[in-house]
Amino acid sequence: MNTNTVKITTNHLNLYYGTNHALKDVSLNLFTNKITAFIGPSGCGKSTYLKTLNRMNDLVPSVKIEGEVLLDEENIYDPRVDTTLLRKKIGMVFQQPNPFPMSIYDNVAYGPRIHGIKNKSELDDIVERSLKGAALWDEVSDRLKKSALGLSGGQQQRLCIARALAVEPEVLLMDEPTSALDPISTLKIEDLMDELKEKYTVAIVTHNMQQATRIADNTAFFLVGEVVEYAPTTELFTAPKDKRTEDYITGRFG
Amino acid sequence: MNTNTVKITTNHLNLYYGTNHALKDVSLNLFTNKITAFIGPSGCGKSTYLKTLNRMNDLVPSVKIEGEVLLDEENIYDPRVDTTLLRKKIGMVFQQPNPFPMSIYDNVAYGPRIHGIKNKSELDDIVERSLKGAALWDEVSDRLKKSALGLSGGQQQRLCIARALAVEPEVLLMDEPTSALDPISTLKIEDLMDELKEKYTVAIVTHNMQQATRIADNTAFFLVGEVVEYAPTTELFTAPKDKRTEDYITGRFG
Amino acid sequence: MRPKSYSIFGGHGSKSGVEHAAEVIFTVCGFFAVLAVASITLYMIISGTPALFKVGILDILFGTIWMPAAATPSFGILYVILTSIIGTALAILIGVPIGVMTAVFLAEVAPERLTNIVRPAVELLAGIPSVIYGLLGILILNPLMYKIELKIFAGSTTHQFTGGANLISAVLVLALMILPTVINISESALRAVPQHLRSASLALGATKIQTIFSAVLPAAKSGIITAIVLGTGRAIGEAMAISLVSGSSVNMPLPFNSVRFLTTAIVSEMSYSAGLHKQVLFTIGLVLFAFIMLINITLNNLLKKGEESHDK
Amino acid sequence: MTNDIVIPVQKESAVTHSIYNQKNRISDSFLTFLIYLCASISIMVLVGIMGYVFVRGIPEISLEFLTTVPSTIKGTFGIVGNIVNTLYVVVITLLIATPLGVGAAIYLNEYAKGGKAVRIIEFTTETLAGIPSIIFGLFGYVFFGNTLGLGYSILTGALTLSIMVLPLITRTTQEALKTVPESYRSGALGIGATKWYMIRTILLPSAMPGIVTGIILAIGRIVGESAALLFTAGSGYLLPKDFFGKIFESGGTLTIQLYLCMQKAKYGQAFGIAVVLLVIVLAINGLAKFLSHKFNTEVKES
Amino acid sequence: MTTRVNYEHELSLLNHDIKEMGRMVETSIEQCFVAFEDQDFEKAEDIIKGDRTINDLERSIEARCLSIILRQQPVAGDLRVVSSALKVVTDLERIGDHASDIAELILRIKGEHVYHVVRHIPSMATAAREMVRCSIEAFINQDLETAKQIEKQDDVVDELFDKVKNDVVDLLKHSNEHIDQCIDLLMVAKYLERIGDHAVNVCEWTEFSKTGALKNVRIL
Amino acid sequence: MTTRVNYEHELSLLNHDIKEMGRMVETSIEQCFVAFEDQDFEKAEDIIKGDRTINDLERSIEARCLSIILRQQPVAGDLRVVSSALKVVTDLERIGDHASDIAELILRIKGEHVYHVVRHIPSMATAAREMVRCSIEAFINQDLETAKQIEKQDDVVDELFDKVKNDVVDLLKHSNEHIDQCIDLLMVAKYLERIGDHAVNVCEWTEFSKTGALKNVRIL
Amino acid sequence: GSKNAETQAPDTKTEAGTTSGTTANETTAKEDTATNLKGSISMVGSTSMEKFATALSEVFMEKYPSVTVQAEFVGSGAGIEAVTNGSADIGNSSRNLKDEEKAKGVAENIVAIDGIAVVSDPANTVDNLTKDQLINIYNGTTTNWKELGGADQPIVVIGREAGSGTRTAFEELLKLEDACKYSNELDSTGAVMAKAASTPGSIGYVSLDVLDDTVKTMKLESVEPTPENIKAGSYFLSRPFVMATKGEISEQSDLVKALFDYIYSDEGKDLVKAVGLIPAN
Ligand SMILES: Nc1ncnc2c1ncn2[C@@H]1O[C@H](COP(=O)(O)OP(=O)(O)OP(=O)(O)O)[C@@H](O)[C@H]1O
Ligand SMILES: Nc1ncnc2c1ncn2[C@@H]1O[C@H](COP(=O)(O)OP(=O)(O)OP(=O)(O)O)[C@@H](O)[C@H]1O
Ligand SMILES: [Mg+2]
Ligand SMILES: [Mg+2]
Ligand SMILES: O=P([O-])([O-])[O-]
Repeated sequence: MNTNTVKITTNHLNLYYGTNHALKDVSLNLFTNKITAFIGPSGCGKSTYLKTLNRMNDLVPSVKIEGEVLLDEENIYDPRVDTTLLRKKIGMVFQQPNPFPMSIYDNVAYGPRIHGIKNKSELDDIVERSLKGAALWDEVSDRLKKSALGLSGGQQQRLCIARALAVEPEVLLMDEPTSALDPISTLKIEDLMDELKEKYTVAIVTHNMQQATRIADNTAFFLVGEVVEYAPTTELFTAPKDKRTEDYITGRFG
Repeated sequence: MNTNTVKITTNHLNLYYGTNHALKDVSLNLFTNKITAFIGPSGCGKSTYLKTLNRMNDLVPSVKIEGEVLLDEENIYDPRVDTTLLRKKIGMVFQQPNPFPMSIYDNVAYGPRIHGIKNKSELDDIVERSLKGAALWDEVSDRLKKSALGLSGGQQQRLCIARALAVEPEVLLMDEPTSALDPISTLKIEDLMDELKEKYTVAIVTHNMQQATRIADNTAFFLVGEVVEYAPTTELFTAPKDKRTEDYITGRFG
Repeated sequence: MRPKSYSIFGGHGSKSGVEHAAEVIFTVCGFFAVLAVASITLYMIISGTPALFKVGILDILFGTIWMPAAATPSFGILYVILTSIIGTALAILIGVPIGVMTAVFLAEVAPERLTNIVRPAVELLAGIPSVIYGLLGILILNPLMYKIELKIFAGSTTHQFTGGANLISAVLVLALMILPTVINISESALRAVPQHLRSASLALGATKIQTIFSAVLPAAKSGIITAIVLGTGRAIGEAMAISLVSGSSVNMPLPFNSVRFLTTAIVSEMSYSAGLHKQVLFTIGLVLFAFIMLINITLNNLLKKGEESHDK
Repeated sequence: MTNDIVIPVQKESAVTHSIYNQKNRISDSFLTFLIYLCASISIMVLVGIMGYVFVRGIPEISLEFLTTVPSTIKGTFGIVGNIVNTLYVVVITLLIATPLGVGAAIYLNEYAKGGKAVRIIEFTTETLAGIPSIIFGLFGYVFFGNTLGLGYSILTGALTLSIMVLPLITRTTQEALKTVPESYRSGALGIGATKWYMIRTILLPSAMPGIVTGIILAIGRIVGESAALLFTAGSGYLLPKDFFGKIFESGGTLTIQLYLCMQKAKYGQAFGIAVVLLVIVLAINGLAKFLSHKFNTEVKES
Repeated sequence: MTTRVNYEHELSLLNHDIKEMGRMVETSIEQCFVAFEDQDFEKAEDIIKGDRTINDLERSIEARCLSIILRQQPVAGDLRVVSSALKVVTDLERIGDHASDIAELILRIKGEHVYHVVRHIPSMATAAREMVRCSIEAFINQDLETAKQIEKQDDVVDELFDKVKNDVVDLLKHSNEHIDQCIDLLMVAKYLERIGDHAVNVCEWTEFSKTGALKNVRIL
Repeated sequence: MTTRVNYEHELSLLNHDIKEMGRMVETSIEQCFVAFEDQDFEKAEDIIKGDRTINDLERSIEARCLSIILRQQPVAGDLRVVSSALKVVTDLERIGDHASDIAELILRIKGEHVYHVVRHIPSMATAAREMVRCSIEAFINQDLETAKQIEKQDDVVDELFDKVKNDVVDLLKHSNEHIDQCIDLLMVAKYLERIGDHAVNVCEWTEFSKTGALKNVRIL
Repeated sequence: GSKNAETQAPDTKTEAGTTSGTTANETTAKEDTATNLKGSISMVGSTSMEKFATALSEVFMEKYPSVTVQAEFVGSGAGIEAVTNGSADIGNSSRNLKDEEKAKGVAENIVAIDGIAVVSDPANTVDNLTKDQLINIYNGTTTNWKELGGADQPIVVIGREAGSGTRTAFEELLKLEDACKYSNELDSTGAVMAKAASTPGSIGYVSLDVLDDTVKTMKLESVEPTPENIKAGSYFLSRPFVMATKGEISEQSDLVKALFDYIYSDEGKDLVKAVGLIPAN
């Protein structure tokens, strides 16, 4: 396992959507400054797992969660937890680039403003820093006041990453962040993720196995709600221990 | 060049959308029973080129076309050409699976009905044959009267292929036919295309270069409306002659 | 090469007769709306302009005295115009915030079960004839207003008592009447805001309320503006409901004055008028028409601009 | 979830920014209050209106009320004539406006090649939608009533209303056509269908829910209309003696009769009619829901 | 379960080609000594010609491997199979080369009987041929056990080489007559020893193909 | 122009490693003869130890190549570079082996002066070393011209080997004293000849890396 | 119009306003035509005449089942215009025709006399007004009932809209043209009734025939507005009900002629009385 210190631990996590047992006894560690990839066939619970990490699943009415998720050793499902703070610490980027229909600047400043930063020059600073962090500054610095919807798909996705960075998270969750993008934009985002892991702990769901091999330090393979195998990426993709993993990654499994 | 007899020839084709010169002096041959792939960055004119082959571009108001396109040595832009007959000969499958909101059966029978086939048992025959040709018969034979929209993405795409086959085309044009599909369905369709080329001449636009290497006999690389290079696929992907081709296929070019 | 089964050269090589007929028929249908608007405009101008010149543009538009049937008639409609503007504006000012907030409630806050009960009710109310609102205005609002009027103006000698038929009543009826429209359209605009924007906002650590006001409402802006446009249209164009509750006297649009709107001016006198009086009523129609066009065009432009700035 | 794990309290200070720190935001509470306030105002008012109308209206409704026409001599009152008139107006209006509106939508969406023509048509359609009904009333009165000499008649009213509901049908149909994925068109044309065949077999069936919605909205508008009808269709309340002849005679719809009752201060009768109207609108809404649901499931299941 | 018809087909073709190449190499070695013993110089010439086919097959297997890598992006087991095939053919080709080299030498030694003096060459030849056969089989079947045994067998071949060398030294000590032939024989022995080494390499690639590790060092 | 920072970085590391391996191999050969001439047996031991490092480097380059194939799906030039690297390291490693073999023999021949009798070994050593150096350089720089020349140079080495063999035969004819040493020397020459062959292979891979063809046969 | 008069009705010599009796000749003619007359008559106009007009059409249609009488109540002005431009057969007007209207060839057929009643809300304690008091109320001089001996309550002055026959007659009779200060200008008789009934302190004027006990009817100069008093001339607010035709009655279609015949018959006069009006002449 490509380890470091543990950032997030899930212990015996079970999740039910009504009667649908969507996550089955998932125990995993995410490591600081590593990229962890989640792969698996459609509907196997990858997104669900990702969402349990910043409690976005709270919004689903029928959901029931058992087990614990520790962030820096604090249980995020403790009733005392302020989900606002939690989500500030654990940012999320989605499959479809989803910038708000506002200017580029306002998109990035959205988070900081929510968290009470009003000062103009401070905001300017954050916006610039975040856009640079998302490798987008050079492309948009001269049109910060233009609508974010005018950006290309790849730029929009990087904007969403910048927006997540602006609240200074510690963990970045990404649910298939490049599946809506063309190959060139995808490569750009992959390069970016590699840079991001210097500062953040990154978890990414991807359908593109090559992508997992390219960027992830560790990879977990999910199958109908279970973690079949969790190993350093190279190991998982070269010498998987489980037959099902091998079948899946070699495309022999549907 | 992986050749055979020439099925479609384009000679010095130029196409303008208003003042936008979208295809620049494109001269290519498509060969019978071969798969020809078109690759190139977004907006380079791949789809436009494909659409000139069955005159789907006629529907765009501002379009102007120069040069000739020969199908079996007949110029398809001749004023005497019946586009209905032309499109019967040159079928098309699109990026997004687009089954009509009718039953599976009606979807496949749509084309034959247009072309005047009313006889029930004849239609039954065609539907079965086409669905088999698209490797879908086994999966849907017991629910032909169910809505086509209930099928999975991959099945829908194969249905669209069956629908195209039902009019007994000679050429099959496919515009990014797997870009909306998951990896498993994609592999199925690729296998299918390999079978199809036994009977049809196939042209495919794809963003996925691995896909081109997997299935195409010849590949053409487009750049801003021009054909930069047209060569047997393996050659193009291993020893491209043009620096721009190499930059593009190695992902060094955006 | 396999033998050529058939050539692509068709017998005719051009479209069939049915194709042509279909195209022609649809084109004619398409231009029917143009024809209708053109003829309405034409009729309004033909019927409305003569009086404008006979009486004098300034005298009509800026005159304050409306005595169309007098021996020396006077056709000033300034108060009527002002009433329409102020009345509509007030109705919008009251109705829109309440309506939008209600829409927010229904789309974002309310439990689904409550929404499922309330939304059909709102839809129903959007569909009921406006005269019913007028009916309620007369029966409930006017007596109430009169009580207030009596209190406020007790002992006043200058105030003409209206029996509650005043600007406020009209404004309230209008505000109430546009409520369902505003709620309906705003709600669907809010529902049309893609879920992922909410997720995005929540994932940045925004609370639900912050999400609604900082992300969802701005994203639904154009829909809400449409709601306002349609609401404004309905308010300014409404005639029957308020003709009975506003008192229908031509007066300065002060809260407790009995007032006449552009629409009510036409409705109430059209039947009885003759000659120049009638022509002036058409002029009022023309003014109303111009108003509507102006509002439509400016709001449309505003909307389009907003959209464009997002598109590119 | 398992909360049996006791998290030591001192940890909160140990970790720089602990996530255990729930707090309430005042602005949030205020805005929540505002939302609830506005919602309760409108819900109460709206529910109040309906309740009031029903409470006052239902006692008015009787067999006589529903099956007779008013008689001054007998001093009785009934609305059957108005119901029949309403039907006449609705049917005739739809017969005129639906083909025109749907045709216009098809032209705009499928034939028009962009550019000025479309912009003009769309602009005029929007304008038409924004014109207040009183203006339609004036226009119908002058043009159909006087210029064409149709006088106060159901036909005048229906023609006027046809223009009025035209944008509604055009727009909803157009929206429905727009939502028909482009891929259906290219799919059909791509296998050699002609345009008209494609419209007939793919577009119209797919757009049917939208068209039906448009028609139902139009019915709602017609049923509720008063200003545009007062000067055009008139206020006749007699039952037709001659099926086609009635078209040229005046006929007041329910809403017109309601307005007239209001004017005459016959509030009881007015509320009775209001209840009937509410029921009709309710039925129309229900029908719309049912049909669009049916179409939707049909499209999905078929 | 998807089939990936094409992919499976290409993989099986690859397997088949390697088997074929192995078979050819093995035959070459065998024929070498048959030719020598029977003094069948035509057969020796055939072997030399056969090496060209083996070389061609090497190229075609390499081409197939690269094509699979290019087209199919193999991972896990598939990637190991393909990449070990890419490497193993070098060894097989080299074995083929050595067989051909031996054949050439045999042509030179033709008619001479020194061979009978150097006693250990036949057993060395048999051992080497056996190693090749087994190693290819082990590779195809990913049979680690066999592979391990073969590695041990190499020591036997090495020992035999030393013996041959001693034989030759002895021979030279006693006569100056057959110096050329002796040296050639020594070379034959050297080639056989190298063939053994290459067979060991094949076994190493078997380990890699199965486990992703070479001599217990993880490579993939 | 996208950078694909990571990918470029990995490719450059690969290049660097190959260069390094080439340098080490070259040094090995050079040191062999320095050790021999200076009779510096420690140096010879070092060379034998150094071979282990070279072997390790081979493994690490192979691992890097496979990792690039696995992660980056190289095509065109990149794929050729990676796959030729995968192949070329085998030759480099073998050259290293041979150098180490030579060093071992040198340890055995230690103190003897037969070496001076066999006149052509030094020039052979120089030629072989030069071939290795140039071929690696050509490979790194994808310099087809140089590669072609080296292939010609191999003939020189082969000729020299024949001369060495004749020298040895002559020597043996004249005395029975130094049979062992002679045979060892012959082996040294054989190794040098093989080193030349491997250098030629490196050149062939240079051709492939540049053009995708091996001896004008298109492989990729 | 009366398009479907199939048979030529026998000539009637009756002139509008000249004959009041029914001749034997006419009776037979009517019986004759009763079975044959077919078609429709359209009348448009005064809202004050609604009660009379609907009653008339009801009775007439009962008598001639194949005839339809349609009546629109949109106001006197619109009625006169409709008859002028031919879109109606009869224009109802609750005032005398103006000279310029007559000049366009419209004949003024007075069918009944109506009184204008002044009404107030039922709770009003004032029940009698003098002509001057009435004038002062309407020109805005008097604004509170207490000045007239009633409760301390502001007067809500309700009137009709400009162009109304009732308003024209009322203002003419009181010489109040252009001098009224209305706080409500409502567009129908019924609306005035309703408003007056529901607004404390209101005052309004309506046609005599619509009076009921939802409102308080004012005596003017201590005279009650009854048909008798109007006939006697002691109640000063009265005006004619006119059914205008384009051209004289003799020029009209048989249907219209039959209608006027009926109005001027005894039966018709009884009807006029029954709806609370005074037969013309
Ligand atoms: N909001 C929800 N309510 C009910 N069931 C849900 C919900 N979201 C997901 N599920 C179910 O939970 C299971 C896991 O879903 P999840 O979205 O996590 O899969 P996934 O691995 O992300 O798939 P994909 O690759 O298609 O995104 C599925 O069976 C799905 O149907
Ligand atoms: N209907 C159209 N009208 C005007 N311009 C068009 C139209 N369709 C395409 N274009 C323009 O023609 C050029 C080529 O477009 P085309 O769709 O053929 O690109 P493509 O290679 O298929 O790209 P993609 O990979 O994004 O599908 C682009 O510049 C595009 O903007
Ligand atoms: Mg998912
Ligand atoms: Mg395209
Ligand atoms: O309706 P009027 O009788 O007042 O004209």
